[in-house]
Amino acid sequence: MAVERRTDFGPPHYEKYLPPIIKENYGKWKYHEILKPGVMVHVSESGDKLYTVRASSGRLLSIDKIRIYADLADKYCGGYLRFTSRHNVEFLLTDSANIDPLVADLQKMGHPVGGIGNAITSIVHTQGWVHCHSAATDASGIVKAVMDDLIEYFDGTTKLPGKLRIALACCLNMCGAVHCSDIAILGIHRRPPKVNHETLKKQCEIPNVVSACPTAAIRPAIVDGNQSVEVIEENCMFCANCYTVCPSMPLNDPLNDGVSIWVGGKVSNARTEPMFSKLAIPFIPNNPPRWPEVTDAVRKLVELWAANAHNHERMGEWIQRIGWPKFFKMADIPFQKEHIDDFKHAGLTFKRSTHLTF
Amino acid sequence: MAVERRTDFGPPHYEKYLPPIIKENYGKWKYHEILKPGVMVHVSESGDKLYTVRASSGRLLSIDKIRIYADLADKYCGGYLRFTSRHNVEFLLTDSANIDPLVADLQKMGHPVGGIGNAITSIVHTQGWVHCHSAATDASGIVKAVMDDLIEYFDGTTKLPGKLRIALACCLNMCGAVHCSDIAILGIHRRPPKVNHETLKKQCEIPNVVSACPTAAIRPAIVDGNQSVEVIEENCMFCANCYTVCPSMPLNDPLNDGVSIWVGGKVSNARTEPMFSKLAIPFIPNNPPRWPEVTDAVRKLVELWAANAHNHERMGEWIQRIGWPKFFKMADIPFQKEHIDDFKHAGLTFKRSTHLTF
Amino acid sequence: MATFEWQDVKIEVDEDGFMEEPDQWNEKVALALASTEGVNDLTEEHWKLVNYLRDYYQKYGIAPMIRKLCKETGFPLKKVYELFPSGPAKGACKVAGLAKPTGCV
Amino acid sequence: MATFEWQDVKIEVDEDGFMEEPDQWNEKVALALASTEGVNDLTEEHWKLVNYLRDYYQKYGIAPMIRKLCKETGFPLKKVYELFPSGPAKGACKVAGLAKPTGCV
Amino acid sequence: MAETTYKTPLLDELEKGAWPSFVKEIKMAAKRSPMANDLLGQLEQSYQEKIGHWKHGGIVGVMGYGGGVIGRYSDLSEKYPGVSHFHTMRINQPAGWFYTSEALRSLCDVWERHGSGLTNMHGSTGDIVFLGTRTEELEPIFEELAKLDFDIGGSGSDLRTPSCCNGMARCEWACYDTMQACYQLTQDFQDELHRPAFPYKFKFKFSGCPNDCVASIARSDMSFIGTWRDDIQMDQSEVKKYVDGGLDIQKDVIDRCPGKCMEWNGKELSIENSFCVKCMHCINVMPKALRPGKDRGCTILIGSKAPIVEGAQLSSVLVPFMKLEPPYTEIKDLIERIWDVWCEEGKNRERVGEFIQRVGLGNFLEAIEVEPVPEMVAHPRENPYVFYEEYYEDDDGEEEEEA
Amino acid sequence: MAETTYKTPLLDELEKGAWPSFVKEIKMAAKRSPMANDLLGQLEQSYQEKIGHWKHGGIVGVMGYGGGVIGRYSDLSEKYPGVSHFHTMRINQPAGWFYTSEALRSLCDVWERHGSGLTNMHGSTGDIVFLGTRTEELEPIFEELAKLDFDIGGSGSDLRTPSCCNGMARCEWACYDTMQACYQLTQDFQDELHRPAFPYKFKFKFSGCPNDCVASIARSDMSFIGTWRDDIQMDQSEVKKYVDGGLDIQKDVIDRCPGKCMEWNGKELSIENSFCVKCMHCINVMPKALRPGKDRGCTILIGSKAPIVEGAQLSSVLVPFMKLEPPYTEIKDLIERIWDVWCEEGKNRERVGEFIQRVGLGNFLEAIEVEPVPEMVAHPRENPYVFYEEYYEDDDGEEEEEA
Ligand code: SRM
Ligand code: SRM
Ligand code: SRM
Ligand code: SRM
Ligand code: SF4
Ligand code: SF4
Ligand code: SF4
Ligand code: SF4
Ligand code: SF4
Ligand code: SF4
Ligand code: SF4
Ligand code: SF4
Repeated sequence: MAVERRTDFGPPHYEKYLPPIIKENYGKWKYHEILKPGVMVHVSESGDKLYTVRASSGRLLSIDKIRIYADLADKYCGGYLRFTSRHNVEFLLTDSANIDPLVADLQKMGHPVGGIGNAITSIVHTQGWVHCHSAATDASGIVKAVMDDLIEYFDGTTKLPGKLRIALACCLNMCGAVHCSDIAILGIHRRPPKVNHETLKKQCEIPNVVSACPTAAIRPAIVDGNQSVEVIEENCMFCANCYTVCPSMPLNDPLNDGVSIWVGGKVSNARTEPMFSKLAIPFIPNNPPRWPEVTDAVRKLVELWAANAHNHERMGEWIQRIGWPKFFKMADIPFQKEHIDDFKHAGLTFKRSTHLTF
Repeated sequence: MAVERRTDFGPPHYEKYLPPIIKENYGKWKYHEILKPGVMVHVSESGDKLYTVRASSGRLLSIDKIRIYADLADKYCGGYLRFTSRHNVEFLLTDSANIDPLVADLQKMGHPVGGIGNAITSIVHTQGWVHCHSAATDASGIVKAVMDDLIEYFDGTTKLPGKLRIALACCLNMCGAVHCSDIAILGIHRRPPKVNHETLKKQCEIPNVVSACPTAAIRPAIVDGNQSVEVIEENCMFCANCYTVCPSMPLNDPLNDGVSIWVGGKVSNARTEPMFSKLAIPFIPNNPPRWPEVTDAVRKLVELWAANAHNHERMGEWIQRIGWPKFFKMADIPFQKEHIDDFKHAGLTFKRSTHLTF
Repeated sequence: MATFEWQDVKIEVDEDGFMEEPDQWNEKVALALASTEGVNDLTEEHWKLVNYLRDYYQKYGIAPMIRKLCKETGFPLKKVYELFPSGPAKGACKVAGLAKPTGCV
Repeated sequence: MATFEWQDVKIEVDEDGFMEEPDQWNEKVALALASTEGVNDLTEEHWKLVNYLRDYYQKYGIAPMIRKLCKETGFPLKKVYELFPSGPAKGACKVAGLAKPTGCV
Repeated sequence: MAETTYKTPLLDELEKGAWPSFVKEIKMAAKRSPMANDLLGQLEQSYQEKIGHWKHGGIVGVMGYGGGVIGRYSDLSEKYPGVSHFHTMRINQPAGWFYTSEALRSLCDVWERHGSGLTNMHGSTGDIVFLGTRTEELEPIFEELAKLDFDIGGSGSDLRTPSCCNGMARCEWACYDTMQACYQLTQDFQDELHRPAFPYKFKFKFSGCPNDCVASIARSDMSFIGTWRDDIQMDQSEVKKYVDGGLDIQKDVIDRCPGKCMEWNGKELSIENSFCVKCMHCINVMPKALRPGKDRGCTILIGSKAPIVEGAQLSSVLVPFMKLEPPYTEIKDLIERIWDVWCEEGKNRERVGEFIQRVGLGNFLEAIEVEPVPEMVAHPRENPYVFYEEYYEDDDGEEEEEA
Repeated sequence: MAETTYKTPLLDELEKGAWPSFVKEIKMAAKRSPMANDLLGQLEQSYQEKIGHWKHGGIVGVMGYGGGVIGRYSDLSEKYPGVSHFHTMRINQPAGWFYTSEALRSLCDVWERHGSGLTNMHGSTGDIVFLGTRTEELEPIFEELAKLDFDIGGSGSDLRTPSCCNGMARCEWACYDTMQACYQLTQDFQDELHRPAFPYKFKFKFSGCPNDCVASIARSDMSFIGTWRDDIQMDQSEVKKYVDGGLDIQKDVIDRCPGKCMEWNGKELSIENSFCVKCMHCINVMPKALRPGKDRGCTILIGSKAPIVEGAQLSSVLVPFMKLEPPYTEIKDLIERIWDVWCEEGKNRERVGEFIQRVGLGNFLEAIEVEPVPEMVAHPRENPYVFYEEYYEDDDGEEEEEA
């Protein structure tokens, strides 16, 4: 019998959580200014000023830490705070005198303040080995290692020509925005699924398994008397979508999993239209706990862009301006077969003009 | 038994046909200037000058006319002439005094001089009802009607902002460059093939017929005891490729054949990369002998472009600058379902940003 | 893998309570599994749903999409949740002895 | 459609001389058709080609691509043109009683 | 509960450095929670072995709902019993991710009682993610959350938890009320959110302007992006101040304008607004001087998604401009028509963007009763493969409707 | 020969107007040729009925060749016996379409003796098209043409008649000798041209510079487009003259430069050549002032074609820069490698561009032994569906070559 209880009431109304200054000036903000790294002020038509202090949260938070945030909010801003679409925490102040003490407290407890304006903000990322069955790499570990290395660009120590957004997804499902990021780190498998023919029929819906494969590498088959599937290995590009629908087709593999690096995506409509990220480095092996090859590669890309881009020029816009051949040369990345698209619309990525530089 | 005779000797060597001034200045031309409509001079590093007079040939030429050309060439330029990649005839003069008389002779015999520089030159076209089994419309007739109407843009009477290239193909095989023309006129069928089941197996190779269909609308079938094929009519988009490989699947149909108009293609790499033409007017019925709806539509497009384009701006570059929504509004063409791509790469033609004007 | 016992039924189930050996399904097993879903009795309506699921699965090798299930059984989705409070995927499919769904139902 | 007669052979052919009723093909017909291609005698080599074409056509419903034909018969293309001066498509296929090729051979 | 103290030399490396350490967080939670402690152990093993230790899938939930909980079991449950069950609950965040300290504390209290004490603030879709609990805790958690007015979010083939930028709450550029729209549509579609009945997941994301701060164009099946139809509001004296302050207005603003519609004569900025594509760039650079126009609304786009199966997509324009205001009737009607068509014709695990590519945008528009407009395409078709839908029959010469 | 005089009211309409009239041409020929006369009759009927009257296909030719003649039969041969056979012959034009009056006359004489007297000067591929003759005339025509040194062109699945722009003969921008290259490769591949043995047609077109006056990038399986690697040659005084003469150099040249690499300081033009994409625009506008650099060669592109079957394609970069000079060994080797792979693996009626898309450009490059370079792509892949070709096996940990 269905338990009779309250359902479908939805999320709490946001108004309950808005500080008075926001309620009063809702929809009446006039402009904003960045005061210093991680600190900005929004000025209302009424003249009211709302100060925001943004700090990295790290995203994976214990309740202990959340309670500390709550305490800070109580101490400095009437208990009001929010999180951003990129997992930073923001304290909403009305008294500018509280800014510096709050920043100091945050920094002391290891939560750097920054990420506003032309900066590198937190990495949007996913679960990795912490929670997901699909992960070809860890998420939190790489993010931590990369951001430790790039902290100067988050906290404003080193200036940048524009915004640079990094994202990480631990598998091709891309639970995040890696397909449209200035720099994307993507976990990848590199060997075909190992089919467990004994359990497959019991655990999986064969027609769904077959249709899950983007490259039609799977067909139904009887193996050792079991209804199962077979994988045409040369058609498999290791996307793991078969595994998503069928536990009997695992791809995780410590020897062959790793990450690839992508560049030049963006989401905003500012200046250029949104763009997908493109493959820069096809493969780097997993090297926990600090993935030094990955942090190196990312830093090099950041530095290259920072040194060469015009003002407000995102990674992809810069590369568009100089052209991919120059990018590969400057980044000292060998151009390989893997860089050339060979999926459905591949032909549309070929260079169909003589517009070349030498 | 094989007849023993001379084969595989290839085309005659071009040198035989080059006027002395060209032989002497081969590869040494320095610059050119357009002297007046249809007349230009090329100046060599040596100071030599080669005058070119270009006239429309009409392409479909009787030997009588060719002999007249030969006579003119003898009369004015030592017997040297050439044809261009767009079917115009060019007389190659060294004596500038001969230009005007030659132009006068050409004009008198109904071969207008022009097509050089920012002009509309001859229409690249195909066979139509004059020679091809596939034709959904005639070629020469429309070309004649359209160029009669646009003559002012060929002979220099009316100036244009840039080059404008028109092409016509009488069926989707596109024996020409209609897929990359500023304005393209394309013959189209609009009903599925009528399969002749009795002859099909005898005349056609069924596997080839099936694989000829771009939209997989054809499958093998036994019809009235005959090995044949069946057409899934809602998957057929009337391309006639089945007919190309199989006489038993005719599509020609006086009631439903006609033409479509395409705009904005280009071939040169000047400024922008080469572009495909895009659908502007999905269908105009065949209306011989002068296809007035087609000539009207083409003229309107030419005038619209001429009135609005910047210098050196090709049709497609102009539309790119103003955007397709404005183009449809200005051209007063209703935007319809047919304009939206639905073939393989369709998704890539959708507007994937908020870059819109209102 | 765990063993699940209910009355005289004894079957192997996974962590989610889905059968490890769907071949062993029978009506008694269905009753047994239902008990884990807060359903103590399988009414005619329950069976209609269960049988539809089994038939469909046997025919197509997959579970039907929800929309189809509702249409073909005539039960609105609300009703399905009344019959199996944990829903068609977790509840009804489990009782029907289907493979654990991965998206559709 | 026209009627083509040679010795006691009498068949219907199209303008290009291809058989209208390929079912009626036999070795005599092949000889008859060969005569129209400037081939007066069908040698063993001619037959090798003709038979290969027929077998392939019967098996796959299409004529083989030239490259394949050369590879499988061992004849270089030059040789094929020696045997059938008007070439594999117009000459050999016609003699072999195949449908008129539209591209491949 | 007996608790092992794991040696975690690899993870310990990740306590170092300037960035907040998730390892520290787990360790903090582990002090109190054996689940968090065993997570630490298992994770260290993953770091040693370079492979995850979670089993495939898991299907658990709360009564009456078909989604919102991701089942997860360890494949080393004997060794790490604390994570034998380690389900996540997705809690529908308040629009804009605003909280009071009190609200946060009460959420923490629930999670302390019934879970690992670990969270994600927030998940990629926007939910509060409660990371790690046992099947038997799900109902109690839900009960306690309900008291706090927090409901569960989406998972599976349902409407996923919508999210939005902070919009009018703290941004001068919001062209419609993102938080209200997000809240209201979430409320109105509770059934679709909790009871999966779609062919696959469906996401809404709301951004107040083309900067798209919730990445809606890349990550939601339906993207609502604020925009305006009239002229950019300008304060010439503020423009002047930016220039005087050192802004290279020609190079950094005008030359970068995709509409190529700005001019600076040394004193005044002029904009040919009919060519402005509302990209936000000039406004972004000079927030004190320029503002979006006053006739505001949103562009609705459809279909973005991650790569699997047919390749990643960005959303594409469906409605070039619409006012997005209470009671949201027009938009709700449109959404329902879309769902009807997609649910009826969509294949299992086919996102709406893939569905549209398969059936053709033209056919899709016809089915949802939206007129085609050129704003929907980057350009008209280039191939001549047109499915003309009517032709004349020989016999009667009358036009027949086909297909 | 008994000859009907047809009433052609519709066609007569097309004798009017300023453009040369093909009807007049046919009528002129009809005075002498019953074939041309019957063409007139049949064409008038087509105009009346709005449908062509040619039968499908036809397969005729000259001995020893498999291509070069398009067979054509009327479906009204009783009514118009003159066009019962109406085959076209494709005659390989001289490179650059240069003729002497004498050469033209002798061609006309052959065609007067054996055909309709109608031609196309020229066909779209570039051939001299002899329009309309009978099967029995083919051999005699070929024999007479041979005496004049004119050979037959391509048709069917062979190398099609190559064509080229007039290049160095009359153009200051030719970056390599198009006519020589065209002539030489045509000669060297006579066998491939006359004896179809490819999966489908294959076309070469040669343009001397990126203006591409033979549309090679759109219409040839292999496009040879001249370009240069060093700096554009400039004559500053001539630039000045253009400007003084009224050229708006900023708006019409600099702002339109796709490399965004030009600057005009009021006196001098400067070009940052490392960003110049060799588009020709500035040179086109100021031919007296600017010229391509001195280190010249060509870009080789592959794969363009009309829409059928997989959709139209423009050619794509295969070799960013190559000197194209006698003895053309390097390019001939490359062509042969391409043909080998395509002939071996290509499907029936699969153009090389479609073939490359099917097997993947990366695999194709490997097969033809060409190194991938970033110039070949507009951008690297966006989807993560990478066919990594090696992986480690569990047991031995050694890298294995797959696929
Ligand atoms: C004679 C011819 C080549 C041949 O060997 O036959 C030729 C000759 C010249 N072309 Fe061309 N082009 C010729 C077909 C083409 C084509 C091919 C076509 O139209 O099918 C193109 C590509 C068209 C396209 O993009 O769709 C072509 C794109 C150009 C361009 C680039 C125009 C642009 O802005 O896109 C130039 C440069 C210019 O005119 O500024 C050019 C420039 C020239 C120059 C000025 C080159 C020179 O210095 O001699 C020649 C005379 C110009 C003129 O006609 O205005 N030629 N030219 C062809 C004459 C065709 C005709 O009878 O009208
Ligand atoms: C938790 C979360 C990642 C995170 O750490 O933040 C997540 C985690 C999973 N996602 Fe996701 N997705 C999450 C946001 C996304 C997003 C981003 C977004 O919503 O903005 C995307 C890309 C956008 C999109 O929808 O396309 C995303 C695209 C996928 C896909 C690919 C779907 C596709 O159409 O290509 C899958 C595969 C599937 O659905 O079978 C997937 C599947 C999964 C599963 C359920 C794994 C699976 O194969 O069944 C993951 C469960 C992990 C675990 O055990 O905790 N997840 N997933 C995110 C949800 C948190 C939240 O509710 O706030
Ligand atoms: C707080 C937040 C919205 C929220 O509701 O959570 C936000 C807030 C603001 N964004 Fe954003 N953006 C936020 C995520 C985004 C995203 C989404 C993302 O990164 O996943 C984007 C799209 C990124 C992309 O294109 O890949 C985004 C693209 C922008 C842009 C366009 C930047 C560009 O040049 O492409 C601007 C304009 C600017 O900064 O000049 C902008 C501007 C702003 C302003 C200045 C708007 C305002 O007046 O308040 C806010 C502070 C700026 C800052 O952080 O520099 N915001 N902004 C998000 C903060 C994320 C964080 O913690 O770092
Ligand atoms: C005569 C000519 C048109 C003209 O009036 O100029 C022509 C005429 C025919 N073409 Fe073509 N094509 C002609 C140049 C072209 C071109 C243009 C070019 O070569 O630059 C193209 C587009 C470029 C290309 O190759 O893709 C072209 C693309 C086609 C196609 C489509 C091929 C494709 O891959 O999509 C077909 C269909 C086929 O091959 O089965 C075709 C087929 C045909 C056939 C043989 C009809 C058929 O279905 O078998 C036509 C014979 C007409 C007749 O009875 O006279 N023709 N054909 C051109 C050859 C004259 C010459 O040799 O100079
Ligand atoms: S990206 Fe892949 S591995 Fe990571 S959370 Fe999403 S589904 Fe799991
Ligand atoms: S991993 Fe992807 S490509 Fe490989 S078989 Fe599975 S679904 Fe297909
Ligand atoms: S375009 Fe079509 S109809 Fe016209 S000549 Fe070519 S194949 Fe024939
Ligand atoms: S006309 Fe084209 S789409 Fe229609 S059946 Fe024939 S090949 Fe297929
Ligand atoms: S999307 Fe626009 S309105 Fe929303 S926060 Fe970002 S800049 Fe402000
Ligand atoms: S919003 Fe963008 S397009 Fe519009 S004027 Fe400003 S920079 Fe130009
Ligand atoms: S392609 Fe270049 S070299 Fe050849 S004629 Fe045209 S402009 Fe001159
Ligand atoms: S050739 Fe083109 S890209 Fe190069 S400088 Fe001139 S206009 Fe610019």
